This record gives sequence, C-alpha cells and structure tokens, in this order.
Amino acid sequence: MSDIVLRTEDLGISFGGLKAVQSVNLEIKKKQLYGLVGPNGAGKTTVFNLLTGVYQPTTGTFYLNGEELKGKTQEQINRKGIARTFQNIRLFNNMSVIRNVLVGLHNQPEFKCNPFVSLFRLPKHYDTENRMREKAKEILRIVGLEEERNNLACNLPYGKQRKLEIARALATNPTLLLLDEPAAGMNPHETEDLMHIVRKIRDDFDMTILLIEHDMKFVSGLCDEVTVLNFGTVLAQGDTNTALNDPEVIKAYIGE
Amino acid sequence: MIKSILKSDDFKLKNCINYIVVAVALVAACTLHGMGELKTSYMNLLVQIGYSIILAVSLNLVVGFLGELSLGHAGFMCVGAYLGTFISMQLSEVIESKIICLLISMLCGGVIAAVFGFLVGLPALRLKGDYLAIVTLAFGEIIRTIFKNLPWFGKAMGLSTGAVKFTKKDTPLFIIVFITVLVVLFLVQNLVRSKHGRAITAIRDNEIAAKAMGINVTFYKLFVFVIAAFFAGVAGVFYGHYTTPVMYTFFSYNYSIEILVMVVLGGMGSINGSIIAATLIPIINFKLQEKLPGDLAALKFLIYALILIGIVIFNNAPKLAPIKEKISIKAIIAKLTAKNRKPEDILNDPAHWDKIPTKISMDEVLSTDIQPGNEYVPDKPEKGGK
Amino acid sequence: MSILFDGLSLGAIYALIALGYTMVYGIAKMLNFAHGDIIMVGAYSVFVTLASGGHIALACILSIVLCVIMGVVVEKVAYKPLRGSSPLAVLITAIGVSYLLQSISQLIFGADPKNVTIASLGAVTLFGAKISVSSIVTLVIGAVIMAALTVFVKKTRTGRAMVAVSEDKGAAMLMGINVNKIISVTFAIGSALAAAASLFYLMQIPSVEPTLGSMPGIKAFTAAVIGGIGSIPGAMIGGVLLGVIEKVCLSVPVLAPYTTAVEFGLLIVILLVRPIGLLGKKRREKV
Amino acid sequence: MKKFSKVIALLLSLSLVLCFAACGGNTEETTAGSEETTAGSEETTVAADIAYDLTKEGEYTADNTEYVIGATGPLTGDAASYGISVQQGAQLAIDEINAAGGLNGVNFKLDMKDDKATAPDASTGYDALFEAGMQASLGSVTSGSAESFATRAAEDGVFSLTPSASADPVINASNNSFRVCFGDPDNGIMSAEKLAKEYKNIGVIYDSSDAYSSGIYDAFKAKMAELNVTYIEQSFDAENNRDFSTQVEALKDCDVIFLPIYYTEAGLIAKACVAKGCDAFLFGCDGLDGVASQIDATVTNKISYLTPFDVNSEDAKVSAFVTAYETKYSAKPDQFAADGYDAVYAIFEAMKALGVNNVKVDPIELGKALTATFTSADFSFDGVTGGMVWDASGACVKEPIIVELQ
Repeated sequence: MSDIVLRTEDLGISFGGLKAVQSVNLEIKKKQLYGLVGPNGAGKTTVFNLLTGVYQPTTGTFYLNGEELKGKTQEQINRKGIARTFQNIRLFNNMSVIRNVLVGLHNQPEFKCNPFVSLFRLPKHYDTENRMREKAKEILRIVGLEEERNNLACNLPYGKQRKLEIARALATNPTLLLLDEPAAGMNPHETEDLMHIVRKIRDDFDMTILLIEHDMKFVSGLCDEVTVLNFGTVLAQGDTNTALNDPEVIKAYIGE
Repeated sequence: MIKSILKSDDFKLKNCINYIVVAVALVAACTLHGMGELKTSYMNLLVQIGYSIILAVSLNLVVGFLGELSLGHAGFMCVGAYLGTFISMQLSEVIESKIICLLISMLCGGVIAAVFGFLVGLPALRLKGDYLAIVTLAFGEIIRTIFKNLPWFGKAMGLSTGAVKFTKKDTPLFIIVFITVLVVLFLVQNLVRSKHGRAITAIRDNEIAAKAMGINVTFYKLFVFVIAAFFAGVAGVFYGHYTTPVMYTFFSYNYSIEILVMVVLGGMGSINGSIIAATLIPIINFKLQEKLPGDLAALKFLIYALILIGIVIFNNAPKLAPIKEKISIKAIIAKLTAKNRKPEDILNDPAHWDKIPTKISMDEVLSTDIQPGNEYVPDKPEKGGK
Repeated sequence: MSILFDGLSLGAIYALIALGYTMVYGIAKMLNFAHGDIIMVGAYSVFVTLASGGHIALACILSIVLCVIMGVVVEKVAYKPLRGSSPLAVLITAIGVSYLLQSISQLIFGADPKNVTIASLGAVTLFGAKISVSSIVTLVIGAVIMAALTVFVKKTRTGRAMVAVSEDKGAAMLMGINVNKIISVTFAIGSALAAAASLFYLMQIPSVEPTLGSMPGIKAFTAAVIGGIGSIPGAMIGGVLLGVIEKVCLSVPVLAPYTTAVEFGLLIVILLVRPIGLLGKKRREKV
Repeated sequence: MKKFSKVIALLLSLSLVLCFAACGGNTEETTAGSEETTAGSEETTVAADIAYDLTKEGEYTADNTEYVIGATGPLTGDAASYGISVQQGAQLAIDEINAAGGLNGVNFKLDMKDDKATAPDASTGYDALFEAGMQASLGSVTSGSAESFATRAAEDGVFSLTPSASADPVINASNNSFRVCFGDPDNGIMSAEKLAKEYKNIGVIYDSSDAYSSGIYDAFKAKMAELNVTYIEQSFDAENNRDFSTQVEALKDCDVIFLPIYYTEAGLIAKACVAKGCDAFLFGCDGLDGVASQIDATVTNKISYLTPFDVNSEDAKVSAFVTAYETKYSAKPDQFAADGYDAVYAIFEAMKALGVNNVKVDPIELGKALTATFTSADFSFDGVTGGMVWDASGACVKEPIIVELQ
C-alpha cells in the first residue's frame, strides 16, 4: 500500500466541443498540501467538480486510496472521503453556524440514527444529538468560530464564512479535503490566520489537502507541490518553487 | 440521561408552546361541549380547522422545509378521502364503533396516500421549481379525474359516506381530529428538529452543497413527500367522516392553492405560522359565508383576493422592508432595549453587522481578479515555516 | 381527419395562450397565474362591444387595448413590488390577482354564461372534412404571431434587451437596459396575445363567464411546459400537440372521461423523459 | 426554566388524558344514539301519524320576527348561475308572500348562504342557518351539496325541499328531504321511451363529470338496453372541455341528439352543430331550460326539452310569474328560478294548511309537521312548474311538458 491518497489518470472533460480539462495526472500523498493554480478559466474548479462527482469525466479516471471513484454520485464520493469547499460560498444561509457543521456530520457512522428514531423521540435520538453538538463545537473551535455558533451563517463576515465552509467540509470526516480559493476576499491578517488553520487541520487530522488559490503567497507558503493549469492542460507540475518559476507559467500569467 | 433529555431544545417553552395552545384549546372546547355550550357550527368549524392544520403543516414540510413547490396537496387528500373513507365504510359493516373504523381507515388512507406521495416524489428528483409545481398540479388533477369516473366511488355523484359520517349523536369528531393534530405536530416538529430535519433544510438552502456534504438527497426528498402525503391522506379521511358526499369537485387545484396560501401567509418554514393561518382561514371563510349572503357572496372572493395580495406584498416586497421593520414587534422590543446599547456592542456582535455601513460591497471584493494591468507577478516564494 | 383539424384549431388557441405564458415566464421568470383571467377580461370586452352593436374589428382593437392596460397595471401594482423576492410570493400574488379579476367580473356581469353572437366565417370542406374557417384563421394567425415574435426577439433592440433580461437581470441592468420597462413591455405583449386568444376562443366557443380563463389557462401552461417553457416554437408545438391529443381522447368513448388525466399524464411523462420540455434550453447550474 | 418545562409536560399529558376520558365517556352515548336512529328509520311508513307541537319554541328561534327559510347554493364559482337563479326565484316568492300579508300577518325571510357547490360549505352553511333561526329550508341547489345539507338537516330534523337537486341520494338522505324538480332517473326513462319510439339514429352527449347528467344518462342507458335500441354515445367533462366539435362530428349523421345536460353546454353544442353543418334535432331534459338565452339566430336546429316549466307558457300563473320576475331582475326566469319560486310557495302553502301561527316555531317540530303534510295523500300544490304531489320517498310527481324552440 503506497501512501498515495489521490491519483488521477488522464482526467478530462469536454463540454460539447470544448475541452475544459484534459489529461490531468495528479498524485497526492498522504498529509500533503497540494496546490492547484492557474489563471482564470484554466479549469481548476472543473477539476474539483470532476473529483466530487458534479461532472462525470469524459476521459480518464481517478482513485482515492486505490479505489476507483469514477461514475459515483456526489453523495457517494463524499462518503468515500472527499470533501470540498466552494469558490462562490455555498453555505446553508438560513441556518445557524453550528447547524451548518451538524449537516456535515450527518453521515458519520457514529451518529447514525434512523429517521423514525427521531420521529418518535427515542432516547437514542437525544444521545446522538448531544454527541453531534459536542463534535460540532470541537470542529468550530479548530477554525475559531466557536463563539459565533448561534449566529445565522449569512450574517457572518466573508472571511468567517470561508472558514465555516472549511469546518463544514471537515465535519464529513474526509481523507482528502478540496479547498476552492479558501483565501479569496480575505485581508492579509485573515489569510495568515487561515494558513495556520489549514496546517493545523493537516496535522491534527492527518489530512491530505488539495487547494486552489490565486494568492501566490498563500500557495507558496503552504504547499509542497503544485500543478499549474492553463486552458485545461497541465502547464507545470512539481515542487512549488520550481513550478511557479517555470517560464511557461510566468508567460501564462503575464500573457506575454 | 433524562436530565439531558429535559435539557434539550424539545422542552424549551418556545418549542412546545404550540402543543400547549392546541391542547388548551382542545380542553377548553371539550369543557364547553361537556357543558352543552358549544354550538354545532363551532364544533364543525373546529373539525375544519383541525384538518386544515394537518394539511398546512404537512404542506409546509414540502414547501417550507424541503423548498419544493407542490400544487397537488389536495390530490393526496383526495386519495385519503375517497379510499380511506371507502375502507371505513367496508369496515363499518363488521365493526360497530365509528371511532375504531375511523382510526383504522386513517392509517390505511394515510398509507395509500403515502404511496401516491412516493410516486409524486419520483419526478421531484428530476424536476425543480415551477416544473415540479406544474407536475404536482397535474398529478392532483389526474387523481381527481380518475376518482370521478370510477364506478366504485359513485362517479360524478361522489361517495356517499352517510354510514360512517360522525353525526351529532357521536363523539364529537373534533376531539379525535385535534388529538391527531397534536400527534402530527409532535411528529413533524420532531422530524424538523432532528438531524434529518437539518438535512432537509440543507437541501432547501443549497442542494449542491448538501450533496457535497454527502446528504442523500434522493432519500430525503422522497421521505418528505411520503410523510406529507401520509398526513394529507389522514386529513382526507377526516374530511370523509366529517361531510358527505366526498366529491371530486372539492379537491381541485383551487383547494391545493388554498392550503398553499395558509402556508405562505403563516410563513414558510414556520409551523406555528401554519397553525395560525390554518386556524384563521376557515374562520374567515365561515364568517364571510355567514355574513355575506346572496349577491354579496361574490364580494367574499374579492376581499379574500385583496387580503392575499396585500399580505404577500407587505411581507415580501423588498422596498417595504424598512417600513415593516419599523412596525414589527421585534423592532419595537429592540427599540425599547436599544438605549443601553453602545456602538461598540454592535461592532462586536456579528448579528448586527449588517447595520454597519460599509463602503466596499461584497461584489467588489468578489470581482478582485486578475485583469490586464493588475496581473499577479509571482514573487520569490518564501518557504513558509514547516 | 376531422378530429385532427378540430385538435389543430383547439391547439392553436392553447398555443396562443401558451405563447403569452412562455414570454412572461421566459423574461420575468414568474408563473403568471392570472394570464388565463386576462383572456377572460378580453372575452368580456369583445362580448360587450359586440352586444352594444360594435364591429368585430372594433371589438378586437378594444380588447387588445384593454388587455394590454390590464396586464401592465397588474404587473405594476401586484408584481413589481415583489421583484427580487421569492418566486413563491409572486406566484401567490398572481393567484390572488386571478381571484380578484374573476370576482370583479362576476360582480359586474353576473355569474351566468353570456351568449356571444359572433359572425361565423363559414366553413370549407377539406380532405373530406368540414372545417370552420375560423379554425384555419386561428392556426394561420397563431403561426404568423409565432414567426413575428421570433423575429421581434431576435432582430429588434427591445427583443434583444428582453433576451438579455431573461439571461441575467443584474447584468442587463448594468448594460443600461431599463429592466422594469422591458418587463412591462413583455407583459404588454403577453396580454395582447391573450386578447387575440380570447377573440379566437370566442369564435370557437361563443360564450363568456367569469371562470372562462382558468382551465384554458392551466392547459396552455401545460402546453408551454411540454414545449419547453421560454421557447416560442415550443409553446406552439406544445399547444397544438395538447389540442390534438385532447380531441383524439375525446373521440374514443372509453377514454373520453379520462381526457384530462391523459393530457396531464403526457405532461408528466414528457417532463420525466426531458425535464426541460421538448424544445427547452438546458441551463447548467454553475458550481 | 427547567421546572417550568416539566410543569408544561405534565399539563400536556394531563390534558391528553382528559381528552381521552371525554372520548370514552361519550362512546356509550354514541352506540345508544345510533340505535335510536335505526329505530327511527323503521317508522318511516307511519310518518303521517307522528305527533308534533307547533307552539313549541325552537332552540335558536327566540329572536325571530319573521319565518326564516334557509338555503345554500353556489353563489360564486363555476355553478354560480344556478344558485343565483334559485335565489332570485325564491326571493321573488318571499316578496310576493310578504306583500300579500305573509302568513297570518307574519312575514317570511329568505336566508341563502354561498356553498360554492361543495359539500363542506353546504354543511357549514346549514349550521350557520340553523343557528340563525332557520325554520324550514330549501336545502341546496346542486346535488352533492344538497346531499350534504340534507344529511345535516336530518340530524336535527329540519325540513328541506330542494328546488333543483335531482339526484336520488338527496331525498334518500333523510325522511325530511323533498324535492320540487324531476328526479334524474325519471328524466332518463321518459326521454328513452320517447326517443326510442320516434327516432332511428340516436346520439347522446352527456357530461361525465356532472351528477345530474350522468344520473339521467345511466337511467337512459338502462332503459334503452331494456328497449333493445342502439345509440351512439359521446361524453365530455364540463370542467375541462368547452369545445364540442369532436362530439358533434361523431354524431353528425344522427337524426336526434339527446342532451341530458345543462343549458350552457347545450347552447355551445347547438352552435357547434351549426359549425359542423349538423342539422340533428336536439332533445334534452329540464336542464336545457334557459338554452334560448345561449343561442342566437344562427342556430337552425330544432331544439326541444322535457320540462315542467315553460317560460313562454300562456298559463296565467306562469305568465304572472315571468312578468314579475322580469320586472324585478330584468331577465327571463329559467327553470331554477321557477323551482325556487315553487319551493317557497309549497312550503308556504303547507304551513298555511297546518295553521302555523307561531313565529318562533321550533324547526324540528315544524319539520315533523311539514313532512307529515307533504307525504299525506290530500296535499297537493299547483305551482308554475305544474301540479305536484309528493310520495313518501320525497320525490315529486308531476307532469312534464315538452317545450320546443325554433
């Protein structure tokens, strides 16, 4: 058993004639912080959508811990251990912060509870709910939102909403966490804070994290390896420093 | 253990106030009835209120909590009314007690309606919004068309339920209806205030995110449709035991809309609101019928329509929001307590941050992107501490 | 053969109403439940004009003017304040407007159906079946209106603005399009179509009553959804298809009582196979 | 807070227990009550001998200064035209009675509630009427509501004489329920006999969604089978179809088309006949009364119908009614109006025969008395819809006339 958590083989998708992503080959090791960068429209989020089952790949496939997940639905993939956050925040806006996290905890085997148990309020229901609440508080503590837990999600400031998304994804107990532009819209102070949180998550949970980010300081400060995408194809791959300084990459960004 | 159960949300006053109100109303009505002070019209009105509450609360599950628009709720009620009462009539030949007949047929009618709920839930998995609305409306009309042509149910004449109808001499039907209302409230609120309820509201708030959280959207959508249809079927069985004949004309989409109106007026996702609206609308209907005889009857719809439009616009118009805030109870309370509120408090309390004027709106933050002249030039990366 | 023609002419009426639905839904993104009642208003205005000795052309113009005013007023008073709020709120208001129009017309004209004396255009025999000229006219006019609408939407400034509004209201506003004006224009066109539909409706079914619009309204909405709501040719195809199916069902005695069930069943089946209707455009939700 | 919740929980369970107790307490009464009911219905045949006390004051009639006749009917919605006609006819009768000095100087009052032709509204309408002091009733206008109304009225024992609800379950619902109009089966059988005798190619168009129409059609079908005559049937659903081209097309070659439907649809069918070039004779039942207002000169088909009421009749009584109605409402009365008019007068005549002289008379006692009067052999009533007698079932026996339109 190798320690490769996620492996994609020739992953690609085309919409009509447009090849949005083609032949992406990734190998992400356990506990690795891996970056996915590239200019706008490079297909980064599409890769995330492929990995989480929103789109089905037209070519290639991908494996999580050696198990092929191609063709599975979003729900199944999440249960297999891939969780994600969204570029344009998708919180459950009309629910409180803690309830957002509780939804993330929904499928954990330890909190299994038949609907009829809840419907008829058997003691197991109360037990499960209490344990879920404790767990949710614990997760909120990690991202520093414990104080805000009873506020509505939509009332949180932007940076905290991003953190809540991470907390919610974390609650599904994934082996691989996909973060889509976690630092977008954050001020430098918040970004710094977020970097700590991401590292802490990696260390505390032995988490493997794949993230998309535009803030290169954030990427280079955090990631060991990156893949640079442009027009749906891999431009450069490997060690963060090397890949980001690749002339092709600089050209793609500056457009020269 | 028991201590922790009692400490849970279920036993907070604001969460069980509705049980108390309904139960008190029931006890009061029983007492009045026992004293012989309760007029028949009010007893019958109570039955109408009771099944309206069941209908509104169950539709609220679909519309308010799951967020799917259903215009076919009367269809499920129709199934319950025809089939449930039919079963009850068959039973009444063997079982003498009307109450037992009613209870058995309630379960049967509910279960059959739930089967239909499952069938309607299936398209709900593929369709959304207005498309689903028209499919549910179509379903309701199909059900009605079928029942009005089947020979076993009296065809156009309707199903005469005289044999099982609760008359003055029987136990007042409203008692059974209201006990059922309590049970329905218990079940629905338990569902809503559980992890399953959270999953359902999560689907409403953001289906994509819910899927990404591993919520089994298929299961929950079907589950909600089945449960709501079950309760609507039960309401239908009550209808069949309350009035005769059971006629297809009653279950037209207009009635589905009336139930929807109760849900919307009460506030989507608010069970207490549904209860209040489902109490008021039958009362308004009754009073208008009583007070507006003859030609004035046409005025009833006019008034009804104006009230409807007025309330919906008042509640929802974005431009009226500031006015509404000024006169809402919450605002008045806030005003009374606001004097001792320092600006710092507001700043520290995220719940009030929407009141702080900011220069940069969210859109501007979002639109910060790489554009010509604003490109990112990679710095010499500094390795972060590892 | 004759059944087919009957179906076509009924379908043409459905199609005309469905065009109105589809325009309003496509651009304002709201289900205008009161559309059927606008038809009723148009029909009553035709009735009043004809009964007081007016010419049919006058009746036609008056009904279009009245319906357009009605449509725009309803939009301004009942729907505009709700722009930006939940679609459900708008739907409920539309239902309220529908009740309102029905009860007003009952208060004015009474509940009993009124006979409308409308000059018959005669009938011709085609392929061995006798067909009234009015149904042919309905079909032809329906097709012409459809073509005109398509050209209007594609070629004119206002039409293109409509497309822009339907794609993205916010962006359209930023592009300097007066969204409110465009939506009003849409309602005006939709109501004019309703007026036209009311005229053809009366040619085939010469009787008016306050609830005249509700069933054709629902049927036409069904047709619009079958055709793919928002699509102009889709509304036409859906309407004609529904009309033909209704007539075919009615001509089979065993099936006749279940006609409505068959029509709505067809809707469900089509939506299950193609959730966007026959000619609808698929929208991909961005993740 | 915690303590408070406990108290509430306790209260809740207590109230539930109370409710169940109330339930249990009443169950015994229930069985006893239902036995009484069955016993009552066995005694129907000797109804004439039932004792009544017309001096008794009713539970809700203490404030009455006029005799209150109640009714419900569709005053809004699809069927509103029928309800409004009945209301206008009945009101006219009331006005005339009052103008002539009422009953021993006491006036009558009509109280009509809207029931939108639905059963539950008829039932709540009944409750409201009963509690407002209603003493006798016209039941309801449409069959379903009338059945609901009559069932509720039977629980109290209030007399109801429906003007227009022709389906049999209405009068079967109680011993106190009577009707003025023909029953549906009568119409069907009479029509079948007439048509089978006189015509060869017979077609039928009926409304499968309507109790009246399918009631007549079912009887017609049975009779035709008995007579061994074939015919072509077509149906429609009045809620959904208003375009009759297909049905007329299918019956184009018939000599006669039987229309057991209401006049609004019949008018449309007549016009569809013109459009399709079908010149069949259109024959219908009393529902067709009023069709004259729905057609115009373009219709050339011969139309006639079986009815107890002819608006153009030479009969003095009828023409007086028509003139009075036209003066009051500036419209010609249809059969519903005539039925409503007759129903009020029938009740008035019966009350006069009974010698009622108590404005606060108990509706239940009056119900017994009226039932006895109506079922007695020597009570007959001559109204604008013909001379009528009633049998024990509550059905009205009267002679139809055939009205022809040109």
